[in-house]
Amino acid sequence: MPNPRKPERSVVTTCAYCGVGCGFKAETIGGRVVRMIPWKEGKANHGHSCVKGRFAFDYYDHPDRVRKPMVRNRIDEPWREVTWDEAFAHAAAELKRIQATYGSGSVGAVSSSRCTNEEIFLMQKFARVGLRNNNIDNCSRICHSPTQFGLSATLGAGAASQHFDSILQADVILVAGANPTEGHPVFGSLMKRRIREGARLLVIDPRRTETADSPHCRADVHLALRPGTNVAVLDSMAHVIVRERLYDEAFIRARCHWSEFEQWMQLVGDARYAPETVGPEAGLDPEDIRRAARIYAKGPRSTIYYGLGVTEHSQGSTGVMCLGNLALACGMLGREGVGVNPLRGQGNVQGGSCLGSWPHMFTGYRFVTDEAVRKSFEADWKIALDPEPGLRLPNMFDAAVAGTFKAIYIQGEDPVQSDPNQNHIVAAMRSMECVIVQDLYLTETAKFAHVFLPGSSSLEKNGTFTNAERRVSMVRKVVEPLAGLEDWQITVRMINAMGYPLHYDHPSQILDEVARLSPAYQGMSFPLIERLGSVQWPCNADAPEGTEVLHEKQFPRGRANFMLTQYVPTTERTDDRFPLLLTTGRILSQYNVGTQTRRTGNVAWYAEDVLDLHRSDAEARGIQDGDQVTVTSRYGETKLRARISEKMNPGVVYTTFHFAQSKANAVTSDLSDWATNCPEYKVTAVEVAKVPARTEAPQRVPAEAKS
Amino acid sequence: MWSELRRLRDDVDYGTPPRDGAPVSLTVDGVPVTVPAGSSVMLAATSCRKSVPKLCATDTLEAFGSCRVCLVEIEGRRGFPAACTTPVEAGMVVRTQSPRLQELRKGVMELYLSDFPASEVPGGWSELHEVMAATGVTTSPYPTGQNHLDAPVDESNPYFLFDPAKCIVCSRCVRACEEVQGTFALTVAGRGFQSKIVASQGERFLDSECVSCGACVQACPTHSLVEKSLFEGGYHRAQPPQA
Amino acid sequence: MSEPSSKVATTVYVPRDSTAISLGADEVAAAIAAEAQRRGLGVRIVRTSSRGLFWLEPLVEVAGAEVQGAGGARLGYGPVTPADVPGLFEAGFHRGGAHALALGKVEAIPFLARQERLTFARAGITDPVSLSDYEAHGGLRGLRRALGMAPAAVVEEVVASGLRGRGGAGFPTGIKWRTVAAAQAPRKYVVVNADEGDSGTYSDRMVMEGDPFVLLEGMAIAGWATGASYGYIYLRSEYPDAKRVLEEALAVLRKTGWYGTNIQGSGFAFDAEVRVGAGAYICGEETALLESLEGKRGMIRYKPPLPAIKGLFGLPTVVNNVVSLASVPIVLDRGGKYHADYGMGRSRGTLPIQLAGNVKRAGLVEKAFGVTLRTLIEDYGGGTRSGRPVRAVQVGGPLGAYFDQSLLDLPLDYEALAQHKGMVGHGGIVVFDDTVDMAEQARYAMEFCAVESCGKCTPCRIGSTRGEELIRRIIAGQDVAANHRQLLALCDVMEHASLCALGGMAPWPVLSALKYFPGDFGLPASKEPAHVV
Amino acid sequence: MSHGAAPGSGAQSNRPVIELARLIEMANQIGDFFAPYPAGPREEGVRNHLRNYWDPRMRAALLAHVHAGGAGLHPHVRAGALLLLESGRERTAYAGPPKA
Repeated sequence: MPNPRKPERSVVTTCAYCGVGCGFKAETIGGRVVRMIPWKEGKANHGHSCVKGRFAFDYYDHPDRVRKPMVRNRIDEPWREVTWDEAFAHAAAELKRIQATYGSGSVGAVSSSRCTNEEIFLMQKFARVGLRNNNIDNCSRICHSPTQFGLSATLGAGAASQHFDSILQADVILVAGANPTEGHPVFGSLMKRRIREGARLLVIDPRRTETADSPHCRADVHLALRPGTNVAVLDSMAHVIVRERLYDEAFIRARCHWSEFEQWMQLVGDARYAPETVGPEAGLDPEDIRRAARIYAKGPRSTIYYGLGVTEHSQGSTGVMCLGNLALACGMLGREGVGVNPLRGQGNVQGGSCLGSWPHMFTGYRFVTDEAVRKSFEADWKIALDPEPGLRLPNMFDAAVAGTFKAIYIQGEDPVQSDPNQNHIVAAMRSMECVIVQDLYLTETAKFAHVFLPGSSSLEKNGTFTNAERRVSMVRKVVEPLAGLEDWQITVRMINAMGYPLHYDHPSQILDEVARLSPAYQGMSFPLIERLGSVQWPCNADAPEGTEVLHEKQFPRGRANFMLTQYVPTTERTDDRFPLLLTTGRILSQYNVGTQTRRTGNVAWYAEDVLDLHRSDAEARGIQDGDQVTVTSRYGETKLRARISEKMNPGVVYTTFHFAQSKANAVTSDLSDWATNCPEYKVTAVEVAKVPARTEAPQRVPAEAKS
Repeated sequence: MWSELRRLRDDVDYGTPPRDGAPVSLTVDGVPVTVPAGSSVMLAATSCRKSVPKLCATDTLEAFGSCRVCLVEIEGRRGFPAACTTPVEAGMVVRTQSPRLQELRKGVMELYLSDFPASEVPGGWSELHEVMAATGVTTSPYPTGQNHLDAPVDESNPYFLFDPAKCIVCSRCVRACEEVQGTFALTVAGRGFQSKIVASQGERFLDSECVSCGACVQACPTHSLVEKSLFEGGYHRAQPPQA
Repeated sequence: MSEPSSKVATTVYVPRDSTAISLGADEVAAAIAAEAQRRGLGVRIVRTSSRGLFWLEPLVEVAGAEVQGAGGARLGYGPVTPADVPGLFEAGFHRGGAHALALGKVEAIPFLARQERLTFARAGITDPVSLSDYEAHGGLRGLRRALGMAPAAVVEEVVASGLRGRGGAGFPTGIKWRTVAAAQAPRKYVVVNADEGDSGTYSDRMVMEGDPFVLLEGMAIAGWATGASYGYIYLRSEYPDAKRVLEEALAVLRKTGWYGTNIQGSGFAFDAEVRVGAGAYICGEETALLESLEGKRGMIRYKPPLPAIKGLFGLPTVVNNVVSLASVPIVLDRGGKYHADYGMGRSRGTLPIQLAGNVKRAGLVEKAFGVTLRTLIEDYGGGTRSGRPVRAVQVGGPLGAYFDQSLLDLPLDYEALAQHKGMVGHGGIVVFDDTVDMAEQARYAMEFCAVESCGKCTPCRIGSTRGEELIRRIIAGQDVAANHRQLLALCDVMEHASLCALGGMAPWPVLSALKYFPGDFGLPASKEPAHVV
Repeated sequence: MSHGAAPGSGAQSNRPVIELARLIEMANQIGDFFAPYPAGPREEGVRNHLRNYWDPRMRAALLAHVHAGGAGLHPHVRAGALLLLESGRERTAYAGPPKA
């Protein structure tokens, strides 16, 4: 083997994949990125990496990349390449026509957590100053919107209370509905380091994930609960804590409202939530629930990390509130090694929710219905703003099917593959008159698009990401954008095309605008990030260099609140037609809908979505390992290869949604979280049957539009 | 509170993890330096720009003490202790350069080069090449004997390859997989001269428990574990399955 | 001539030591029992440990009222084969009758009489697993006294005894105990290094097979003195008999309350178990031993931290050799000073020397430090077995230097031998006669290091293989001068850069062979390699 | 301040913004959460959620259904929706849960 070539240039930037936000050095030879090596001064990863960030980067100049804007009038026509100006003019004209015909609320926009903070801010500005409505949403709607709602309701801030390193001070680590070693690998390694040092581990997850059981990382208590029973189990742990008086009275009296705690104590103290009642319901040994509760309460420093396994339920927000209540009851907030921390899925999910890309909120979690806040934005933007909350993404699709929502500008998202109840989404897409998609490739959603704006990858632009520990890090341009414009420039031109004159020389000015308008971001700026390497918000006069741990002295509203978290079973029920429960998730080597990772060497590990099921469920249906099976629910059907896995419990099956052709989301239900409409990906009643070898079962999904 | 992670610098390799202890003062080559208790002599030396050659030591991993190129002399202590595994003590007087130390380092490097492909010495830019330059040793005086020069290259992983011929069995990769990543996929198999790095039970990297996090490639001081993308044409785009 | 079938009060002792067994002791014992029954004689047969006079094994001894001329002592007959048994009965050996194999009073045999057997006082005398036999010969007195003393006082007694590590390192045992006693930790351990990998050594084996209680008593004393509550005996896999006897003895001690949760009501809890190694010489080094005991690869750990502070499972651990611990009970029983009065310079007490190789009288010689090599080889050993002149002697195992005749007057003392790059080691002396090829022995030394190297550090992992290759070329006469120069440079790097004593001392036998026997390498006699310290 | 159509203006098509059954299901889910709260805060919780999180057309469609009898809606959801009409309850910046 000859000596390797030496890279010529090295640029420090941030990984665009998961919510850990690792610092990397992108190295190039001849202007092409040849390797990404972890940055030792990256405060989230300290020189570590995972397969996606470290190696799966060459999707950025994959032949599939679209490099020219394209337009077409009907989705069954071929694409027509046009200039940027023609594309913007066409898009703006269509949007104005549709607003004039169907009303200003008939159009909307969706930002992406794979884009930078600046780009997300511009997308919500596009809706508010371009479309003059609040129909703006972001993809954390379908993953961590319950976090924003649930944590704001209890603790007052919808973000992680700790920084990642804080886990090195934890004595007890509770991981609920998350598999850090697969979904947030570099943080997973930090967690495993702490567990090897002796911290105790509690895991709440229907599957025996690698986090729950792998060499040198084994859960002291693994509550492998039936999907959908999170709130019941968490309330049952609370039941043990209040009945055995394991709560931290001093903390509650000092930092919360005692009267609220008493009401909460009454609710969870009820026999309804005793482990002996909830155990059988959730398929758990009551003694395990007791043990888990005692270990968590005893601490002395217990920390909670949770993921989509908590949020993606019809009681997602309630589940998050349960975690907030537990931490408040046991005083596990405001110091190192404790806290309640969402493991945010995508690179900039936290950015997505901080920067006002919500139908009901401006940047910094402030309501659009708040007169004073709206006035501050109107003064800065010199334009009147819609005072009413807009449509959420699921509402937009429902409205489209109802014929009252006709156009959408989607940046870096692929709802046709990632959103649940795929048939419904396809129907919604078909009924719109102008779908504008800004992405790197022709995605599933692009099959229904009329305007395609070729986007830029994170290697081709400047900006910032906010990771799952509120850390804002720099994204630096390593190579020129392949299509000629950086994503933020495209959205600025879209806003101009809608008639609102807007200009920025550099994304740093956009961040300055965010700082100007949001108290939590006041001190944030590119120069500060350059100096410190990265900054955790809130960053303002009180915390000029950012904040590592939230809630040390005060909660945002002064005191925290206990919410009454009554368990309401999901209406998704198994019956003899659909006896099994399907839950969905992610795998290490593929990322989200796989748009990027499917176009890299990662397919070596995981080339197709497979259905994991327990041996007994397989044998009952004559299914062998590797057989093709149909997965049918009340909402749709798809075909997958079966894999017999010891990770599963009887009655529960699991798959991922990384590959378009597996259409996993054709099966998931349209049930969603009561507060945020976050879809209930994690619980769908299904039946699994072997595909008869002779005849291929006809796909009952309507024929695909030609791309 | 967590110096071993937070006080890592990108432009310098202290050789052993920074510690949190109380300050300890000593001198290295006559230069006074103060470092936290629990730090190694190697870290102290690097902190006052008197860095010692190293191969099995790097500051993201606990010290191992196997390569023996970092030997130093310490007043009042017999023999030649390894800088990486010797904790600092107040008032220590360390010398990192002397004819005797040069001789011993040269002896160790000659042994390494007796089992390293001579064709890879010119043009290389790995840490091993840097130590070759520091010790002035680029050839082996030993007549050709047992070696690993024809060991098969493992190209199973789509992103990096493992060329055992250039492996000096310093175990940085094994320790990175253990301490940094926590997967425990790599180990040393065999004993003595037959010691070699293997994945899982002597399987190809791709078939082993390796999760391809790249920590071992990052830790390898000889480019034995190295990104395929750094080779001309050696790395061809992976064909995605039909979308 | 057969006696009336009356009860005869004679006891016949036959060793159960594995050396004796390998020479037919079991068959001899069976033959005696059968012959006695055929003759209607109710002799009592007791299987004992070996005296350590191996050229006389199987050594049968008789004692009892009817044994003429013994005056209560034991008369020995050996080496006995099953075929000799009828003749022995004919000669009335069970009453001390004369016979070609008769040796007279065993204690009077010069090889045995001139020794100072403290640690091996009971060798060949007691039944290894009889606690009453052990107590009748001074056993458990040390532990009883220790349990009555404050732990710190017990430590100081051992310090006063001047006892040093008998495994090979020679580190003062008392100092090591002091460090462990001072360490604060939830648990502490006693680990016995019973790997005994040195060629030509068997003193550990004789203790474990012949007098297990003295080792277990020593471990309990160490536990009491340092605050350790559990012990592990890391036994080499090639000693299955020792494992059986040790586990039998452990069972006896647990049953009689000398091991367990409340030893003799003193409130002190101590127990132990045997763990078997896997055939790696390197696991005789204390840190590799601990790695192996923890289920990991036997690889050297760097120091500091010392095992006394961070040893087994990261907890404070006393790591001592079998003979070191077996010498503790007598120190507690008779006092540190009694032990220290033996020996010379800083080598206090006695050392069980093991004669092996081409020697006429192979066996265990427990002598106070200071006895010369020549006395051991010629007076005790009786020169070479082949009858040819002694040409070379390796002291201290495979990493010990080879001495020629000029150095045989050196006294057996840690410092004296170290002067000549020799070492006491575990007390093994291997004798070679004039047919030995010292160049081949030097090559073998490097090969041994290459085979047993743990593979961690470069000088030993690669150096040992290069060393063997260089010597092979020198022997074959290829570029002898150049390869010799490179060999000396290699020995220098191995000696001063290696991580442990295996790589560090493998050059000693090579350099000593080069120095004292240059001719064997085809090198001029006057070559004076400057390696003397 | 005259860039393009004024906010919220443009012809309002008369069709319901979202299918009524879906609105009822979502409203009842909100009601289920506030059910354990005592009367008063329970209704106020529903009202605040609708006010701050629902598009005005969705609120209007729900109110229209309430006025038409509100079939299928939990009683406290109907009561909560009606509170929307009392502008006095206007606490726009209200983000927290109902006070116990």
